[in-house]
Amino acid sequence: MFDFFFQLHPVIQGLAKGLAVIMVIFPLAGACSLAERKVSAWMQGRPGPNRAIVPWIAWIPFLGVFLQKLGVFHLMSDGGKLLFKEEPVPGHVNKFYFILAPALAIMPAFTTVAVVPFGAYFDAAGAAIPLVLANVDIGLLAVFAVSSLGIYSLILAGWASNSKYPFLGSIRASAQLISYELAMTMSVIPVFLWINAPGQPGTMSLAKAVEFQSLPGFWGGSWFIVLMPISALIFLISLFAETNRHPFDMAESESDLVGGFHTEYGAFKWSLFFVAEYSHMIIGSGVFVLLFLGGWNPLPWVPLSTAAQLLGITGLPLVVGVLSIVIFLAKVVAMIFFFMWVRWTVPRFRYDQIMKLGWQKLLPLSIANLLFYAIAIAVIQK
Amino acid sequence: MSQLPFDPLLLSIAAPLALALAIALGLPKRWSVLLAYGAFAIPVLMALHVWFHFGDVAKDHGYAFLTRYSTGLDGLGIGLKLGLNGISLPLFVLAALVGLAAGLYAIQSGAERLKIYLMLLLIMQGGLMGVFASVDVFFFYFFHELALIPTFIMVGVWGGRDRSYAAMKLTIYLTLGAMVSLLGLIMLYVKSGAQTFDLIALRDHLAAHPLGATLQHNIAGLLLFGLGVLVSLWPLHTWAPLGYGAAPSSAAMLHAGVLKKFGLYGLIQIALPLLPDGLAHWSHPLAWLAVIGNILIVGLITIAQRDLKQMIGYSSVMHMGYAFLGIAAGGIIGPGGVVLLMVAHGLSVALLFLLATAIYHRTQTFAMDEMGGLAQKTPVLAAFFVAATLASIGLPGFANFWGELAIFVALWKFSPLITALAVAGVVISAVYGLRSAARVFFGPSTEALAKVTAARPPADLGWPEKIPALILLAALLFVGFWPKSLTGPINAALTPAAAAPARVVPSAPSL
Amino acid sequence: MAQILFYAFALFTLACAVGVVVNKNAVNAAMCLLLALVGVAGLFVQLDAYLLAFLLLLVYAGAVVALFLFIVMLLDTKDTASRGFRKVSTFASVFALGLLATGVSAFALRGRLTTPNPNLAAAVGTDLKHYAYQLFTTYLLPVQVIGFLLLIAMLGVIVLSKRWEGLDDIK
Amino acid sequence: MTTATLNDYVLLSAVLFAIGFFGVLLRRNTLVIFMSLELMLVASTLALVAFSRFNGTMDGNVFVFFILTVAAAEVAVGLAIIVALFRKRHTVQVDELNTLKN
Amino acid sequence: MAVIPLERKPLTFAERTYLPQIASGLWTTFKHIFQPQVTLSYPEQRPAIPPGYRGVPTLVRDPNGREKCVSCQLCEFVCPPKAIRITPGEIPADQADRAHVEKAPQAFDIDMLRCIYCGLCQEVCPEEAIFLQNQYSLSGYTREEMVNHKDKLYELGGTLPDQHYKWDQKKTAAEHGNTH
Amino acid sequence: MNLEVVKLAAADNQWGAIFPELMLACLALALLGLEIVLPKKLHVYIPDFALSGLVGTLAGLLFNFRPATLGHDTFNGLLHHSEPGQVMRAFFLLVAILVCVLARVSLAKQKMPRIEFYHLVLIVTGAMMLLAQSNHFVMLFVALETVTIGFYILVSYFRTSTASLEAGLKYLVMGALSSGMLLFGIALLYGVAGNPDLPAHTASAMNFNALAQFLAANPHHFLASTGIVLVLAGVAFKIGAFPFQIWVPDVYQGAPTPVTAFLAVGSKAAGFAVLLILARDVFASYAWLVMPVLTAMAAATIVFGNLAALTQHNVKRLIGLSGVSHAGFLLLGVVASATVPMAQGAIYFYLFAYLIASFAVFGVMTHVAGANDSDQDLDHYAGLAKESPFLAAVLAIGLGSLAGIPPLAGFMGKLFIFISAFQGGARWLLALAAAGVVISIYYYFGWIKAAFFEQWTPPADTADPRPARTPVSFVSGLTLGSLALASVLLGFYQGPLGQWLTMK
Repeated sequence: MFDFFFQLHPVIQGLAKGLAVIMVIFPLAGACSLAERKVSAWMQGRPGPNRAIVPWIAWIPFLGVFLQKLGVFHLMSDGGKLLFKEEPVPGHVNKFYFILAPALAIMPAFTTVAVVPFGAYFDAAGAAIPLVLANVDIGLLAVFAVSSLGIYSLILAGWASNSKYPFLGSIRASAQLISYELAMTMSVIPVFLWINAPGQPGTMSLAKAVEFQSLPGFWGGSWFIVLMPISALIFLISLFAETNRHPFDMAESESDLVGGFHTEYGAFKWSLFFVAEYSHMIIGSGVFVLLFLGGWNPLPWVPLSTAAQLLGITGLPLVVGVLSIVIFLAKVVAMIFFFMWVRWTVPRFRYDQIMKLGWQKLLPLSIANLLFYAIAIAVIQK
Repeated sequence: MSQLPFDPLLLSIAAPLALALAIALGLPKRWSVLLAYGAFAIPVLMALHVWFHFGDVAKDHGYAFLTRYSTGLDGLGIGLKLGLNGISLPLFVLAALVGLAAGLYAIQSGAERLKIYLMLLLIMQGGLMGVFASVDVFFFYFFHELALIPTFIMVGVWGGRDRSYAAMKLTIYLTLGAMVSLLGLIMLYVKSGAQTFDLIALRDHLAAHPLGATLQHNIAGLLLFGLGVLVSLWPLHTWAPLGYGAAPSSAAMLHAGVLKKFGLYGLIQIALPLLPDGLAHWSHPLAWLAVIGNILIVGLITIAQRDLKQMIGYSSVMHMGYAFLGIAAGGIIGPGGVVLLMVAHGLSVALLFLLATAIYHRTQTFAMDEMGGLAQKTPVLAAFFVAATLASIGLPGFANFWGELAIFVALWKFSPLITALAVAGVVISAVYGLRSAARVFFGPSTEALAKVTAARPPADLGWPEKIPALILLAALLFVGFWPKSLTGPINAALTPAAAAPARVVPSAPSL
Repeated sequence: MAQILFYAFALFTLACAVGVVVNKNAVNAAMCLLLALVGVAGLFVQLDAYLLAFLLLLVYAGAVVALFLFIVMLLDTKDTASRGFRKVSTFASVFALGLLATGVSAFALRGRLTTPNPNLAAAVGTDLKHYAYQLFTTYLLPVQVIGFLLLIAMLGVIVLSKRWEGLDDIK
Repeated sequence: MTTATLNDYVLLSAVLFAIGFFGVLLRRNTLVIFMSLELMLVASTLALVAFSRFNGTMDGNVFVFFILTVAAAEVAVGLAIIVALFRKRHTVQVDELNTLKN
Repeated sequence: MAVIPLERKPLTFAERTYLPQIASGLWTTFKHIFQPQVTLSYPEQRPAIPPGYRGVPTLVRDPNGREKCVSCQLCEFVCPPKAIRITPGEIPADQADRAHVEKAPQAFDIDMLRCIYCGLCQEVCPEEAIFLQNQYSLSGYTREEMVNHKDKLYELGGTLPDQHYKWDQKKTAAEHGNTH
Repeated sequence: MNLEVVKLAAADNQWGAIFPELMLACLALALLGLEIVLPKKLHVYIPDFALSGLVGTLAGLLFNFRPATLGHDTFNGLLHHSEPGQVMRAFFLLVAILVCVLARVSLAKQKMPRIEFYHLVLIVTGAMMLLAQSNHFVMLFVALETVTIGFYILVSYFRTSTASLEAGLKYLVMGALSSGMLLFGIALLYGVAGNPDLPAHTASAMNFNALAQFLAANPHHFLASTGIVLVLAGVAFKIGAFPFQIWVPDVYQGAPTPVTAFLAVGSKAAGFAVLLILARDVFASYAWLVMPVLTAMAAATIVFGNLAALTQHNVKRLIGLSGVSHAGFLLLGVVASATVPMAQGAIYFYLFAYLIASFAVFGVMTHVAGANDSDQDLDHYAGLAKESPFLAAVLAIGLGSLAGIPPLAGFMGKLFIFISAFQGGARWLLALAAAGVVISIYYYFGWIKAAFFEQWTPPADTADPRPARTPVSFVSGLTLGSLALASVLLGFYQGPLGQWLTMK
């Protein structure tokens, strides 16, 4: 079906994949920003953006009004505005790094997408083939490694702005990122300990994690969030911190830092930071879904294959693939909703509280958790 | 062997050291002083005992009272082997006697921080006894250094004028000498192939496998240079007068009287039997150096001295010249004479230092120009000093005479010219010796002295000072009138026949 | 293809490394270091050591260089234009360059090793489990020691940077 | 996919090492000196990985783990010292750090 | 004063993890999604203006359609942000019904970019000529547009009933010999 | 990968073989634990706890001096347990004990956290012990770096003092440079020894035994030679040998005095333990390269150390530079050790003598030093003999031993080294060393002179520039006294130690 694709020159293949990523993530990030506005509106008893409409769509009955009420066109007008707005570059900044920083923010965010599987289909033999741009063994480690490079955009943006609030914001943000990386990494190790039972070739592939959540049986089919709730909790909290989301949005912290590291930015460069943040959110949610929420399996103890059998579409890989993508995306969307939900529920931490939480609570907890599961796995597999 | 239930040699080494250790660990002052009498007396008693029995005990290679103690370095051929032969015996006795005199003098001197002073002196004494009692070359060197260290400190702390500079100079020079001679000894040790520092074993080994000529020259060169510095061979002698001038009297007595003889003793005991060719190779330069440098130049410098203690120091440097001549002359008589001279000089120079300090206590000065006429007030002191001076000049009736005579006899064979020059040195020594006696004790009293004596009228030699002086003087006269008591064993040790067949050496299991 | 990639990465790495050394501005130097590390990571990938490549990014690029950048910015030290380098005479620099050239050419000429056929040697760096087994069996002791190393490093940083108060009462 | 030879890698790492070395010798800013030191370490890891790949043994690759850890610890301690020193002296230039002179 | 120490119950473990509280908070916010919206779709729906609302300051006329302001400039002096600027002018003698009023503003500008709606001008006005009424929506495309001139002010203010007719009484008094 | 193989490999980790190191590690962790658990009042006793733990470990080690693993490899060949290794273990434990004793005196004058210091000392000691027994480059590197990084922290521990921090930075830069060289050398050796196209190539190319075999089969390989030189350079830094000695005076001056002692004795000894293993066993077939390099290094080190020490007034710099010259003497022994079996024993003896003497001197230094730890001038010793004769005596004995004056232990050490050097044929080096000894007398004696001979008259107008001396407590008095006594006794009587050394 996709044979023609694989016959292309690898460079073209790579370009096509890259383009696909950009084409998907950019709008998705935009959609997230819209979702943020809508969700916050709903939670605050407001309708949210619901005005903008393209005239000829307005003529479509019902749908036009629905789309208008949903605020879809605000997204487009926002994008248009940001693209065509004047690009302010203050006179006191270090121009090179000032311009480089937003680009640096985007790069790791987009690169990580390559190793996150977003669906699966079954080949003739019944084996699940994950849909992923680059199915590398390193999987999760690659995500961590590349996303850790995102810190440079923060640092450089803050420093290049040559102004105190951005600098403070960038220092806070980067220290926070580094601090929570530890707990995050520690928290996922139990999952991979579980997956990499002795005697099998080792892997850190995310698709493998999903595969393990599709096994038959009570323990096999349960998602890792059931098996390892603490891990999931730590990962989730760290994820909030890593994406600089509320209640960890120290980087922005409007009340004390004006606008955080991007105070001096405006227009498209500013929007790039947000695209990066939202793509981090998307990918983080994706990883969380893959690791702890069963990936593309519709329900706990109901793997995709069973669902396909029930629906009678086992023989149609394309349909199964689309189904899996839909399931996966639904979960991701739910996660993103959760992000926003939390934003309007929990107040922002103080900076010292964040550091305390990261180093004194989560890190020991994740280590204890790791120890517990290491021992438990050793006992089980004895 | 001896009839004693213990090893007299070890005891004479250990007793002073043990007391020193006890003082270091905090023995009260009264006990320290009381025990110090004993600690200084024990070596003398032992030495006398050994001397009396030397003739009738069994000997191995000429060594009597042999014992060996392991210190854990048997693998290297190092062990504390004690014993005495005809050469070391007189010096052993000398060390004990001078040590006693110095010790007694120190106790009565009432020096500042007497305890520590005594401790250092005791270490010196123990080291000295060890130097002459050890048969092991390593320990021979080791004990020398042990005795040397307190000298530095005593000069530095209790010394007189320029003590800091003097101590520094003394240390550097002596360390240089010790280091070079150590290199020589190591070379000897390694190159002999015997893998031992045991002198007897080395002798046996080298008798069987003599060293090559070049090697002998090199080793002997190193030893001569190193030991030469220690014995104040001209032109590296400058530390000696300076050091003695600054040193407190007991330290000067022990060092000039006994410790300085280490170098000569080493040459006779080690270099002579082990490196005969090497020593012969260097004998002419050595002789010329000694006669021109030590005897004539230093002798003339001595005459020019105004400071009594410095003068004694220079005179001792000069007398060492005779000793070098004796070694250069070789044979039996030469070295034998040197041994005799060493004993005699040790006694006389110690006596001189003692008396010089006694004079200082009465005049508050060492400058001879400021003294005079002391003989009327202190006749006994004057008598002692004159006697000591005469002894050091080499008047017959004192031990020095026999030593110098033997050396001249041997030297005549070696080189008449040098002999002539050396004899001229005796005249020089007579000049400064007699002149100093005259200056200090006779003639009119100077104003400066008058002032001092007015403040504190000088008393004559009291018993605490008299006893050490008497011991030394008696020994001088004893040897002077009965040299045979020493020459017998010395000759026996120096004759090649001394290398008697080996006998089983009884050894104590371990220290 | 692979050859071209190698040369591209190699040249990139070297250029960035030179950038580290010659850049007067410490921030630029740090960024050059970052890029050089990315280049090395690319070379690691070509050597089939994916894990190490990503670890290099994770540890070095993600944390170490970030720390550098942090400190550079925090201290805000400006190398004045003429004083970026130690005062070295022309002679010394020529000598150093000569040394560099000699060393490298010696390596190039005399240090030639025959390249073992890479296909014969198993690509040992690819399988993650290899690393884990090695680390937890053969090299278990060094791993433990490294743990203590990290502990003392952490402790040391705390001692050196924390504001200590109330130290009077402990004796 | 390796077609570059072992020599290429060794030479590359040697040059990288040399560049780092000269950085240490020539620069005055302690921070840059430190970066150059890291370059040297990275050069060593590159050599190790290359050797490991071509020799077919794991030791080199595993060693890199240790090196990375050590380097991270070293940097942390070093920067802590530099910062503490900067607070006192307000400089990071090596030739201005001259408290210790006899 | 007696100090009563307040005994606080120590937090339970669950409380210390904050998770139950967070969960309940989440539940609260989640519930709000489904609660009816409390906002108005403004341009279409207008808020009900309560009595006593202080909107845009305006000038009013008396029921006879006469200008009440006598340009005493008290409001100009009292205005904290200095939003009011009055140019006083004589009243031409030919206006008979205002004959006793000496002055009227030639120009009366309120800069609405400055106005802070404090109401001091209304408070201070001796003539009860300036009122903050229920106008709340004021917009314009330029800065100039945001300055309300006299005619605009009167247009906004309209006429308010007046019980005093101060100047009429004054006029009557004057006509009656100016006695009190 | 087969599970059974893994189990076998894991079973080869004989933790019992490194029991002393484990003890230290646990002790170190226990210190931190105690700091958390104990009330602040009782924190005073934590150093005592560390000290008694160390003494216990040492006692245990001596009691079980010949464990079953002696002579075997453990941890899959990472460690090799040998008698010299046991001796070095005891050595490092002794060093740690003494450092802790000094630290109690020295830290009392500073407002710094205490417990962490002991923790660091314990960890560094454990790493040193492993270093001396390592048989594999990975182990060597890891242990070495643990030691080095520990020292970075320790050197800059008095962070309120600029000098300490500067010293730390200097040590850090030089240390990292040398680690880099060591590492590149290791990489080269690994690469060459594992190359399948060379004879006797080996799969475990970082193992010393395998490497030695490989080197023997390829005696003149260029890359291997380069690697060896680089590795030697890395080790030379630790011992402060000539081209890598430039950090020594500054770092010794700036570091806290106990750390200076630790550096001077512990770090140096660790370096020599490694150097002995490498030069004698591993690189034996490259003696054509190693020995000339070491010889040149030794000569330059002796000359530099002694000449540079002559002009010093700060005693810490002085003892640092004298330490450089001691490294030169020890290198002399290493050079000799290629051919003379006794040299190894001589080096160990020298190290022990150096330990005792150095710590005696450092102990006195900590008592004489004031709050400004890096400012310890010779003038501060004026009148010491009068005011505290005990300290002065210990100082004299320590310095005498360092200078190599009989009858002190230092002399015996020098003697053994000289004998073995002579047997090894290094004549000119030996002559140089003898000259060095004579020069060294000058500055050591200058120090003694300052303490003993100078009369101290306090200046009338200004305050006494000498810092207040710390009174000698019972523990430090006992320690210093026994060090001095040991220095003397070891000079007279070497006993079983001497037997062991000379039987080599």
